[in-house]
Amino acid sequence: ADTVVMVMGQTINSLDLHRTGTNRPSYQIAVNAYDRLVEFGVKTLPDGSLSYDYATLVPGVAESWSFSDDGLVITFRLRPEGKFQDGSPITAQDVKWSYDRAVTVGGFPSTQMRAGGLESPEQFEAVDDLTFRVTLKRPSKLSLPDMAVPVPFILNSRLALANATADDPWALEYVHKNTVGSGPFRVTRWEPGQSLVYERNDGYTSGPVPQIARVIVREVPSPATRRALIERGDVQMSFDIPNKDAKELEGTDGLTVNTTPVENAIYILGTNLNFEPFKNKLVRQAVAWSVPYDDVFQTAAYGRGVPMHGGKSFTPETIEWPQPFPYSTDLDRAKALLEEAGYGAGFEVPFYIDLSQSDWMEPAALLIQENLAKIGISAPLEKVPGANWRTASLVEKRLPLHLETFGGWLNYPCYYFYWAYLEGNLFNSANYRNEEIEAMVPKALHLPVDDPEYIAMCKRMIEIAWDEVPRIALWQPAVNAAYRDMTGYEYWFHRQPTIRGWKRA
Amino acid sequence: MTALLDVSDLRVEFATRHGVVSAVQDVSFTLEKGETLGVVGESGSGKSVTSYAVMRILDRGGRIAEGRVSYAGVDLRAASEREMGAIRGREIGMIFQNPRAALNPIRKVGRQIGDVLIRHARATRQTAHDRAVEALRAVEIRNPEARAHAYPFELSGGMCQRVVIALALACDPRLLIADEPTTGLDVTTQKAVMDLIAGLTRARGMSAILITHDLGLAAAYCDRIAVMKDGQVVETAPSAQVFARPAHAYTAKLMRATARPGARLRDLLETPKPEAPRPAPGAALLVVESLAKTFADGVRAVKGVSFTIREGESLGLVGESGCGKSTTSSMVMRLLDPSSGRILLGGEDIGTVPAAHFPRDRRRGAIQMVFQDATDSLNPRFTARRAIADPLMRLTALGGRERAAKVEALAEQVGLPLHLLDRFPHQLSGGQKARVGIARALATSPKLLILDEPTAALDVSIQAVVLNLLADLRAELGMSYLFVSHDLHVVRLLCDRVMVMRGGEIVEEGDAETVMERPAHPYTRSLLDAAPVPPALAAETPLMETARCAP
Amino acid sequence: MAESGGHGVGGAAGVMGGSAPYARRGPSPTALGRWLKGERLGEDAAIALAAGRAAARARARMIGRRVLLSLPALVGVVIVSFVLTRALPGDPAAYFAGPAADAQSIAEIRAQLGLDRSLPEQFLVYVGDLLGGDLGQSISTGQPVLEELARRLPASLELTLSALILSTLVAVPLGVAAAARQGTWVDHACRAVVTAGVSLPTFFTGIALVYVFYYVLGWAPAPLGRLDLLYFPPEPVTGFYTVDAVLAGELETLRGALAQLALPAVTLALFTMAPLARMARAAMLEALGSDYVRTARAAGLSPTRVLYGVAFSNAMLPVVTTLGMVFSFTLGANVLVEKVFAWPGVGSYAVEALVVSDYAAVQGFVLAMAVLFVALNLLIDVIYTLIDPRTRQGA
Amino acid sequence: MTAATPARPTGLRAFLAHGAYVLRDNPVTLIAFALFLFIVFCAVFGPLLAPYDPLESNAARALQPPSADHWFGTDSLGRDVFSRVLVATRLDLAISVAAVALSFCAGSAIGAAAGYWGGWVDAVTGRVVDTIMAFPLFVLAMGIVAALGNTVENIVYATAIINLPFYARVARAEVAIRREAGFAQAARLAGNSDLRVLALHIFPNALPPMMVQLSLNMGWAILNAAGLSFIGLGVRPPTPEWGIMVAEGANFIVSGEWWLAIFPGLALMLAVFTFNLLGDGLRDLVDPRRRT
Ligand SMILES: Nc1ncnc2c1ncn2[C@@H]1O[C@H](COP(=O)(O)OP(=O)(O)OP(=O)(O)O)[C@@H](O)[C@H]1O
Ligand SMILES: Nc1ncnc2c1ncn2[C@@H]1O[C@H](COP(=O)(O)OP(=O)(O)OP(=O)(O)O)[C@@H](O)[C@H]1O
Ligand SMILES: [Mg+2]
Ligand SMILES: [Mg+2]
Ligand code: NI
Repeated sequence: ADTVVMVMGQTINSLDLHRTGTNRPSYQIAVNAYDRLVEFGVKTLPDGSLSYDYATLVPGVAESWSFSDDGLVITFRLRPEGKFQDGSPITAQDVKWSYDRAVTVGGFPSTQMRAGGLESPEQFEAVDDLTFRVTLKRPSKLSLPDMAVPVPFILNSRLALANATADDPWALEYVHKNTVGSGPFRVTRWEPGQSLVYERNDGYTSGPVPQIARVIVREVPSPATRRALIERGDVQMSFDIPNKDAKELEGTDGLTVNTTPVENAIYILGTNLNFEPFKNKLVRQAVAWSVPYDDVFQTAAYGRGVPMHGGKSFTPETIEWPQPFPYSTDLDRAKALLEEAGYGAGFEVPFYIDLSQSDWMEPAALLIQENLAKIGISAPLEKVPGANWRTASLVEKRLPLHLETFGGWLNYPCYYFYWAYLEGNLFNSANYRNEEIEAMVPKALHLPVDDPEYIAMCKRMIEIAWDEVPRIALWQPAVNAAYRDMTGYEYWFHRQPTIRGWKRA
Repeated sequence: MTALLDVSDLRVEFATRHGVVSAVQDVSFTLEKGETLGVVGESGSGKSVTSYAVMRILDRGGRIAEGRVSYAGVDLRAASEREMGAIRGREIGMIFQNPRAALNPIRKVGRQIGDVLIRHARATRQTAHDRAVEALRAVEIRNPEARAHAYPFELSGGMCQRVVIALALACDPRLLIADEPTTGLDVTTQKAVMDLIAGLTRARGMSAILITHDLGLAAAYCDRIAVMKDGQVVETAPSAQVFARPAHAYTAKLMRATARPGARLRDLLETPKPEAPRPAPGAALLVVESLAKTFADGVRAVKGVSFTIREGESLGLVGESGCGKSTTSSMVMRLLDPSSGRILLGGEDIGTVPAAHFPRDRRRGAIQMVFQDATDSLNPRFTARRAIADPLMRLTALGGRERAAKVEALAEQVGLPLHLLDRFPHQLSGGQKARVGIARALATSPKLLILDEPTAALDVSIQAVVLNLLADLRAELGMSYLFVSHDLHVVRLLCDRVMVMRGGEIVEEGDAETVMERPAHPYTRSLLDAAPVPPALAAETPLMETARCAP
Repeated sequence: MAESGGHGVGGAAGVMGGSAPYARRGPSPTALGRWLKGERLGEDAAIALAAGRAAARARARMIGRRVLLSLPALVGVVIVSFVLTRALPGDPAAYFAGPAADAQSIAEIRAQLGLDRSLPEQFLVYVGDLLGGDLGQSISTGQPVLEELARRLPASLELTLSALILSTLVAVPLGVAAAARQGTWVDHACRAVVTAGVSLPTFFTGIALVYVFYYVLGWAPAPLGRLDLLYFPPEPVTGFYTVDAVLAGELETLRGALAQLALPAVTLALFTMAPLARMARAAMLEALGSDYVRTARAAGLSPTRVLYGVAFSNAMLPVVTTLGMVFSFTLGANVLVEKVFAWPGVGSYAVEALVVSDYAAVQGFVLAMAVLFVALNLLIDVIYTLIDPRTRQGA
Repeated sequence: MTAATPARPTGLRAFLAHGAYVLRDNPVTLIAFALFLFIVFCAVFGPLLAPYDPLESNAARALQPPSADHWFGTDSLGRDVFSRVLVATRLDLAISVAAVALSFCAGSAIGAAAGYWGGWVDAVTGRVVDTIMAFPLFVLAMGIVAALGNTVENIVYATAIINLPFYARVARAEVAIRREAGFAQAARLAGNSDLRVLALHIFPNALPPMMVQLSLNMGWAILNAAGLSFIGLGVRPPTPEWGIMVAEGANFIVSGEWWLAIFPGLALMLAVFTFNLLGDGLRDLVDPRRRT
């Protein structure tokens, strides 16, 4: 009994996060089979469950690190005993190759690296076998945390290069199917669409050797089947279960249900400013006042997560993010606002949701649709298939009224605003533009959190977001996991199962 | 001496959607050892049902409601299914109409015979094949060893019938029941098969029941004849006696209606009528010159035939199945495009108009046709009225009311009661359907009527009426006929001239009487020889000794 | 009861349609026509035809002709699937660029996937690859499509085949029983039962079965694909776990595989019973009403022999045809069942691929199914010629 | 056959009498027709009879088991399942009827032409039909709906396209065997052009066997729409439709909310069942030979 069987609904489509087309569920390979220079710590939440700790960074492959006085150079000292899974030592050359790879392959990995100011290979330098140096263009509070996200994982460069070709200098093909890391687990079997097996790396050097020897991941597309499996005890862990199951399974004998709100994430109702009526702030506010928040939270989220409505004042007191928006359900007020905006007769707007997220989007949309109808806005529902959703909502940003979600890996309000409120940025699906925010965010991004100017700017940004409401917060989602006969489940911001701390009871 | 088969007061009932109907009632007859009994009667008179009842192989829903059937003293009604199984095939063999369909299509014929031999312990698995070949040899199949390995579809109809006979006789039954064994076979084949059956039964001292609606056949091969009508046996008597002195009016009617040498069209009818005058032939109406048809798959169905039909003339076209009669008539009809040759109608070459365009041609109405199978030629979804009106609608300019009147006039002309006009084909009898078909053909007042075996599917009494009707119509309307048939007696009744066709060529042509009496071509002679000749009726000529009659 | 004869057969193929005139031409129409018209073959020609050599040659020709005839359909499939996938909404480049990708990285990916070229160009490239035996690479699973299909196809085939075997074992006797007792309650009950089976959406049946037999009763193993975790897949020979387990002599694994197979196979079997039973009934009725059955009865063959030896063997011919249709239909339709039972087959693969506009995967899947369909029909044709001598006369 | 029964009923009366006969003849057909009438009744009057607004949600009464108030319980948004099932009848019936009507018209036209003219018409249509058949049909439907967007019309089109080959095949076969039939020849002699012979004489006679296909496909069309819903490509919410209700409800079975899937499932099954059984009855009804 040192094996855990886990079920999940999605497919792992690559073992290499850097590869083009690698999907989200595959990030767990980078988390479990690889290490980073530094990692986030783990803390115990008030309810006794475990969560990653954004505030602490602990050694990973690096045993220590230091900043230059101007904050532009970070020097890492690698563990001298550090070994890859094949037994070869971890060197600064490996780290540099890995970082070079992350910023060069393009796509998401490079974008994420850029967020921390890590943009080109010239910034990385292997000083000697155990010393690695990163030079930044400007100091930023994002840089170090960005090295702890799944992207800059450290690969065994010799092994990778041995399998590289002229066409494929980064060995994308090889790493796609093989793990060449130093992480606590190695992937010993992978059948895409079916299963994946992790075996413990007994020679793990970047931290304590895990307690469990094997984790078998089974992909089970049907949520009903997944629920039956965990309920009957045929598997130990069901990861990312629907809110409804989480609510109902809670209290089942022998079963632990863990629900943790996802930091820096909100489910929102987006009102696209390309759509004429939504150009008017009053209309957006009217929509915000018309959403049946409580019903939505109870019905679509089954009360899992944190409500994001009913804030007392339109002026934020803290820069905590996310915090409840100052709206609640008030149809009279909504109607009045519409009158004022000159849309007393109402209008029609198509309401888009994503087919692959219909578990929460559909009930939420239906309830919102019902209330919108009450203030004269008719919003026929359109379901967009998964492949089209990204393009339509985020790339082309052409959905007039829609549901969206965004959660920043780096837990700062400014980081959220950067992605979601700056014109042209990916998650600004509402095509929102506000000069003040445009000016503040780039500055705020790199300021330390305790800087008074930073606090003032963040408060102002939040205030604008509340007043202008291009994105109407519905609630803060939670990630649910149900497990039995095991302990050590940790919540992580990347919403992937992080198995190194798991223990069989 | 007790009879081999004794059937008394037999009644067979069928459970149908209209409730229980009795198909056969009060049927009694006996059959002595070595005797051949003919059962004749029109379609639906219960001939088959009676024989099935004897074998206890009635269809689902049928049961013997009353009566006694005893075979060699065994009560077949009381016999268990097991006992019947032993009797069927071993004691009583049976032959059916349509030999090809009567054989299991996916089993080699030798094996099928072997199955029966094994079933009745006449052979073991090892000897089955050899015994089957013997059985095939007994029915005079050439090269029986090879034939045993053939599937039914690889054999001709005549050969299939021989196989069926071999199957029925394989276990040396004492009684053979043959249910219309030659229907659907060519005259020449028919004769060969009948001679074979007669020879075998005689040689083996078997009794036989021959079911047929061909009186000539029955007279030629049977000792006694039972005449059936509406599920009852109306008369049983020795063959000669039946013909000489039919006791029952129905028998007389049947005899009379059978086409035979020496009889004239009117003789076939119950109530004599003056003979219809044959119009004197006029100018050439249809001239066919070296007409040939080669089908896409290379079959040369018609190899260049030429003939002329004059106005008011009736030309007969006879020949065996597959000789190209229908192909020729289809081309003349302009339903089929000839490969070469000319078809001149009233001097105009209609052969050049593609068949696909001919329906819209002004001359379409001038050539019409009466089809072989009246049932098949009527649209099942059209009432009789609509069927007759169809050509009027398409080819004439008549208005609705005139058309309705014309339809009724046509119906009257062909003797179709008006109340039948609103029936669908399946609600009409065979004769009535034939009348609908004729009325339809007459609707456009054609100059040339092609009759493709119009009476082949009809009972003799109806055939007699229809033939007379056709003769009357010709006299009345002065049409020309191209009459296609393989029944020489019928052709002689209706036609002025006859052409004999063989393998796509015309081998003999001439005046009907001349060809019949003094055939020039050996093939014509063999055709004539093969046709069973019913004895002349008492009223006409003294009873002829039926030479071919089995002892 | 009003179902018999040819027309019944025409409609009776059920979901799968009629007597398959397109798929199966059997003997050449004119030859058959002539045979139906009662034309006899020359005696010596008949003997020659019976000879095995000629028959074999005719069969080879027939197969050759069928292969040629199916080529246009395959070409059609290639074109239509290409057009259809391109018509799918959504931009795979944007989708696969992943979260937080900007316009530039999307463009990079587009170029990488070759999607920046014009459609005709893309098509030529696709056809070129295809001729070289390359089905491309699935972007969603990151595996070569060919490899993936090769791995998943046996799973689908194993499921479909077992379902069909099961279904045939139940449906054909039901159909025969219904025909033998035509018009009685047995007949109507058979009809009601098989119709009920085909009336339920497969995914619903599947989930209901899982609920009852796994969740409530605990008789069935967890619906986790082809084999419980306790077992390791047997040495792949055929790719069918059951067969491979037998070959490897691992009876435990065989039991495991069978246990996993049971529920999905039953689900599919329920769905496929109706056309088979319908066809079996109609064909049986036709055979029972035929002249040759009457001959067999008159010849004294025992009722069992008549029913099974004569009528049944003839009635199986159209059933075989239906079976082929049902098979290919089921292969396409088990998409939903695979999803419910986490069955790692090609169906679930295709669905996932389709939803994310994974061109290569969808095209590869469709092509594979089309080839399978053609091969299957060919196989059925060959089986048909083997059991039906009438089709052997060739051209 | 009685020869001279006076004055047979004609036209509609005859048809009705025939219908009555067909129903009496076969209990299964009788049941099927009764069910069919019931379904049509629900489709027509369902929205009037529904006790609740099928779209009105009420979070307070979500997921209630069947009770006197809510016969079929309520769904996760608190909508009345009974009302939704009832109201869905119309849409489901419309989808299947429309899809089947479309593919029937197109398919039988293609098939009839192929069967009648043969030659290159047959070759071309045959290849087209082969191509459709060679596709895994359900996946083809998915592809079409995904490509065109999941609207009711597109579901109908997709279903029609994948059903088309069956009609084409049956029509081709049935027309081909009647092409040279006596009555077709007679019709040509009567001056009917090929098109008329095909459309007015041959095709109507090919109808009875096609009726069976028709009814089977009606059922299949509903199942197909349900399957598309299960994949997520079905009718758009919140429109009530059986397939989507079963598909969504299926996920609730394991958690004990069986009524969400069972009731729409039963409705679906009943409809498909009815359509399937209806086929033989329909065939008997349009077959004049069965009139007496
Ligand atoms: N299976 C059946 N169900 C109901 N009635 C039947 C059945 N078989 C025969 N009959 C009826 O029994 C009667 C006699 O039929 P039978 O087949 O014996 O006639 P037949 O004299 O052999 O005619 P034919 O010369 O056409 O073969 C007919 O009226 C027929 O309708
Ligand atoms: N469409 C066709 N394609 C190929 N061969 C044909 C076709 N129609 C007829 N044949 C062949 O042409 C020959 C003559 O056929 P046809 O129908 O004219 O004979 P028939 O004299 O009318 O025979 P029956 O007395 O049986 O009606 C036969 O060998 C037949 O098989
Ligand atoms: Mg008979
Ligand atoms: Mg002919
Ligand atoms: Ni019936």
